[in-house]
Amino acid sequence: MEKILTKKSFPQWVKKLSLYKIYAPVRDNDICNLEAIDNPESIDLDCSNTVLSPKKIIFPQREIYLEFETSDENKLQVKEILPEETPSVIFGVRPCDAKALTLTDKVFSGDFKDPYYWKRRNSTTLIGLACNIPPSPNCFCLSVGGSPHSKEGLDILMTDLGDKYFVESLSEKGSTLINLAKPLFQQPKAADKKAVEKTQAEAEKKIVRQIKDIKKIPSILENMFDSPLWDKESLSCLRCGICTYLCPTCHCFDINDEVSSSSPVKGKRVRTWDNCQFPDFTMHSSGHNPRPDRSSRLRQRILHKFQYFVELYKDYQCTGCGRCISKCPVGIDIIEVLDKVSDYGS
Amino acid sequence: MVNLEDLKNEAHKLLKEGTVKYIIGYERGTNGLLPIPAFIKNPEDVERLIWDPTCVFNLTRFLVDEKRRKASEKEPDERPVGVIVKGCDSRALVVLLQEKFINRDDVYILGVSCEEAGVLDEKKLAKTLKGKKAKNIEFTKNDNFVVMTEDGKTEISAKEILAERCLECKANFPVIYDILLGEKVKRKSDKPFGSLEKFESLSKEERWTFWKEQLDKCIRCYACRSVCPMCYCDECVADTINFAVTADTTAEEKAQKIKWAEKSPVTSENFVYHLVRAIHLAGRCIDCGECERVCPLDIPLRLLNKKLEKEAKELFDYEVGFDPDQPSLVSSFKDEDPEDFIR
Amino acid sequence: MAEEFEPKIVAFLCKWCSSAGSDLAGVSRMEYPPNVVPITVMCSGSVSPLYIFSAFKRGADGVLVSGCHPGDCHYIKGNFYARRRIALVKKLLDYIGLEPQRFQMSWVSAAEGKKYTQIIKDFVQELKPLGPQTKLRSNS
Amino acid sequence: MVHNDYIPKLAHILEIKEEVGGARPIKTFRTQFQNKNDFSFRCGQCAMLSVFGKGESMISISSSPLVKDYLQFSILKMGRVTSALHEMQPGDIIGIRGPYGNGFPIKDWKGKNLIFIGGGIGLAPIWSVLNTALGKKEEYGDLTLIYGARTSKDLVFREELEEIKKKIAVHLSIDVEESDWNEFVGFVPQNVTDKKPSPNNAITITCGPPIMIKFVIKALEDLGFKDEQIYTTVENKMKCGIGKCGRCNIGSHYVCKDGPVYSWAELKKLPQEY
Repeated sequence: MEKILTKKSFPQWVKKLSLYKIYAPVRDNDICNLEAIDNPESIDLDCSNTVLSPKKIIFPQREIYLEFETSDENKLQVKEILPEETPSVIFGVRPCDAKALTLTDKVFSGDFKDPYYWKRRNSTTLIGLACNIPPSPNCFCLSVGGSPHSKEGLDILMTDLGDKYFVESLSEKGSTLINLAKPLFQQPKAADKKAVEKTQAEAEKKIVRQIKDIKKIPSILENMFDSPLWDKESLSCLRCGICTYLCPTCHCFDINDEVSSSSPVKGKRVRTWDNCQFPDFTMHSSGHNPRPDRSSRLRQRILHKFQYFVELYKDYQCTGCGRCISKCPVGIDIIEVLDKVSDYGS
Repeated sequence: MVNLEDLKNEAHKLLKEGTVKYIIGYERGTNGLLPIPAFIKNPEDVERLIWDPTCVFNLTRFLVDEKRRKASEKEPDERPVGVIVKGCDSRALVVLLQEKFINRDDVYILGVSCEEAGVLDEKKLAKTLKGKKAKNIEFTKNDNFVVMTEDGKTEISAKEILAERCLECKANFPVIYDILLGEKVKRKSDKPFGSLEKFESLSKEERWTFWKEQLDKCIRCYACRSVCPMCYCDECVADTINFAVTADTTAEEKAQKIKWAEKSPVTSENFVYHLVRAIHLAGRCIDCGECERVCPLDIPLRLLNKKLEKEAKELFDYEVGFDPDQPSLVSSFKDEDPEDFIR
Repeated sequence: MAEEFEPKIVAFLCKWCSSAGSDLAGVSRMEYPPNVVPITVMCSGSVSPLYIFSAFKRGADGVLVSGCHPGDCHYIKGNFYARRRIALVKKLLDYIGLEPQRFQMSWVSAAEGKKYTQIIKDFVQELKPLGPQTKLRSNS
Repeated sequence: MVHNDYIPKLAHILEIKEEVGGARPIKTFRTQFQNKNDFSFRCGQCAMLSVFGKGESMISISSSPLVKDYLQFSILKMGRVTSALHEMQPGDIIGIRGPYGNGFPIKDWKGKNLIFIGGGIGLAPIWSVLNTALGKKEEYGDLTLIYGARTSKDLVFREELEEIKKKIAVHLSIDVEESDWNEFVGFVPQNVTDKKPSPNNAITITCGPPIMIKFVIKALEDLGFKDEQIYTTVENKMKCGIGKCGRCNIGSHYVCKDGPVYSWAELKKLPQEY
């Protein structure tokens, strides 16, 4: 289904979706965040990349697994806590972030389907916004199989055509949302479709950053485990968690018990994000650490994304959103690192 | 402004003569104007060095890494490491020396004076340029910056794009150095704690609302801690694991490690982390502003540290980062310290 | 009618003076509100700010740090260090918007059982109108 | 209802036996599920044990799948969770989820001579497969156990070992000389070299500290064992047990899912990240 929605009507559409919980980009001074909103007017679709991707909604930083408590008869009881299936809509999803969810989908599927992830995933509709202008100077989606108007993982793709949006439904979930406000939408004219094509072609040209020889990288990496490159590239790494926490594809987590009373015991078991750049991530309780230094941790990040994930799921675990580059406090640039990897291979 | 060629020459000489084992400086990176830390070993590589108002990092942070690396080496190179420091960075170094974390002999200080300028606030600059990209930035004598963009040169007043901390800087020149480049001139700052005024004038509930909103954003990436030269503890109370585990550490010792803050990024845990960090930096933070710069969620962390800097000054007449021989704020006292709050 | 709010106070008492002072209040059968969870520490100077934040996180409505009078510290200077540190913590908590009444410091000697009971009475009275401390309290 | 792998089943501790005392104590726990036991596992698999309020820890199952009355774990006191387990009493409740991991490919070992080589607590995963082989002795060739620890007091399953000695060849060792010790003195790899097990139609299963494994493999290679004949187990820090939390990987292998059992031929190809 292809439709036209004027920008003026956009807030009315959002209002029609009152049965859904709405998330959208919201401006907070100099940055943009993805937030739950009540007022459609607060949505800012001109935002650059939100600091955190929709990952934070589907795979929240903190998820309660279960609660445990000692009953009056001194009996320990464990209660499973599953998230409520709140029908939700996320507006302004960038194509790279939608693609990223198709990658985390793979991780949370398989022999063990993750009920927490899927409850949230299945109840969420993703409304994408094509990037006519790269939302970050470090965008490189074209290098990793994406594009500024990719439809992968989206339920609807909106393309900004000046005073209106070209709205394309890509799934049943998407069509449902359009049908809830049918009168607001018009049939597109041939000129609109032309305009979309033109915008898309121009958008691709505006993406300046790219990884050279991406196709060769997985096989080159196979022989680079002991390369001195990792030492060199990680010299300034601060061991913070920005690159991984902001990454829309990174999915590593920790499980801990949070106790409100230790005797009798009462508390919650929670999952929180964790990341491979923290030194305690792999440390055994004996103190032995298989990845003891910055260089082995940078190597893990690169190899996981461009070798291991490719081996396991036949795709790069990177969608080119550029967040890790833009926000790295010391300017570690994954494109640069990968370019040096290709040089290494030649 | 300090002449870059002079800096390169000094660096070249130090490396050539083998006075230092390497030099920590700034070089151009690939993410816009943000430089990257440069670790220069070969004299010819000094050509990579840059010096301009984009050089925001506090490079003394890397002396902490150096110390750890050296401790793990069997036959370490005993020569000092050269490090380029601005005024604020030099005060960080003073604190590290004061706390005897770094030995004076282990570091060769190449001081560069910001003179009347300082470093840029990337976000302020982006706002002023409205989407245009800066290619080059220079400071001119009349308190302006000349910014080159694709549209040519624009002159912008320093106040508009200087980092907030530079506008409140106490000494724009290094207070400790082996070589000093540039002149010891000070930028006029009439209000050293100006940025606090707005928040101090809020009511208690407004302050709470403000801080709750800010700290609730925290995702505990610990970039603030990681970038801070003063956050050199082997184990941080925010971590729930023992890092100082050896073969002799008993299971009990490991099991009894207290979880002061959970990993969950919720109000109570985020506050424990940030309050502890603030108080641990009281009398130690020299306001290099790095924690605030690196915060991906734009939490104004500087306002926490600046507040305690102000209280240290007002309550105890304590100023941080000028004298490596002065006892630290919380390991000293005066008989006349205020006690009107005590019952 | 709703029951009156009874604040919970965590009191860090130094072993040599304040804790002895509270014992004196106890053995002398002086009456004072039962709202205190006393924690004896070796010295007021050994009270880490972390303990204070942690007490608030664990649900304290008020926190008291009490040590020997200046000059009487068993370790000579511990309470002077405490005085500085607590002053900073007090300023910080006030700055982030916690009610300043919730965090107090006192000097109580081993002989001042009476003073101790008065401090607790006053503290409880000041905390009651504020209601439960929820700002820094953990929800889990 | 959705199946939720993260929710442990509750189990009672039936019996606790102190195997080793001192600074590195080991206890053996026999547990039984509160509800119906539909927990079926293979030798060499692990389970995630919960002490509620402390957390979870991945522990190898030391009883044989042939035993249906209880699940057994032998646990070295090491960190937060294992210390809590050591404080527990019979009747206390823990959580168990799993089983996790690949287990030993014992089906492929039928008719072969099995040589078990263990060090310290490393006997725990071996115990499961050793007892399974003992239970179906007719299906395998000769069984041999080479086992050692720092001192005679650090040997686990001492009483059971005496029983087993009556059925198969058992070669014990301790690191340093002790009075009234009649068996081998020296490290486990030295004992292997000393006993010269034959590689003919044999499979070896080695578990123990990483340094021991390294030298045992070297000793076996010297004796003519091929990489495919040598099996061992690997451990890494684990949280989820199902290959999602991302920390136990060695290359693209998740030890919790694809391990912990590897033949030396397989392990050799993986990076040294354990």
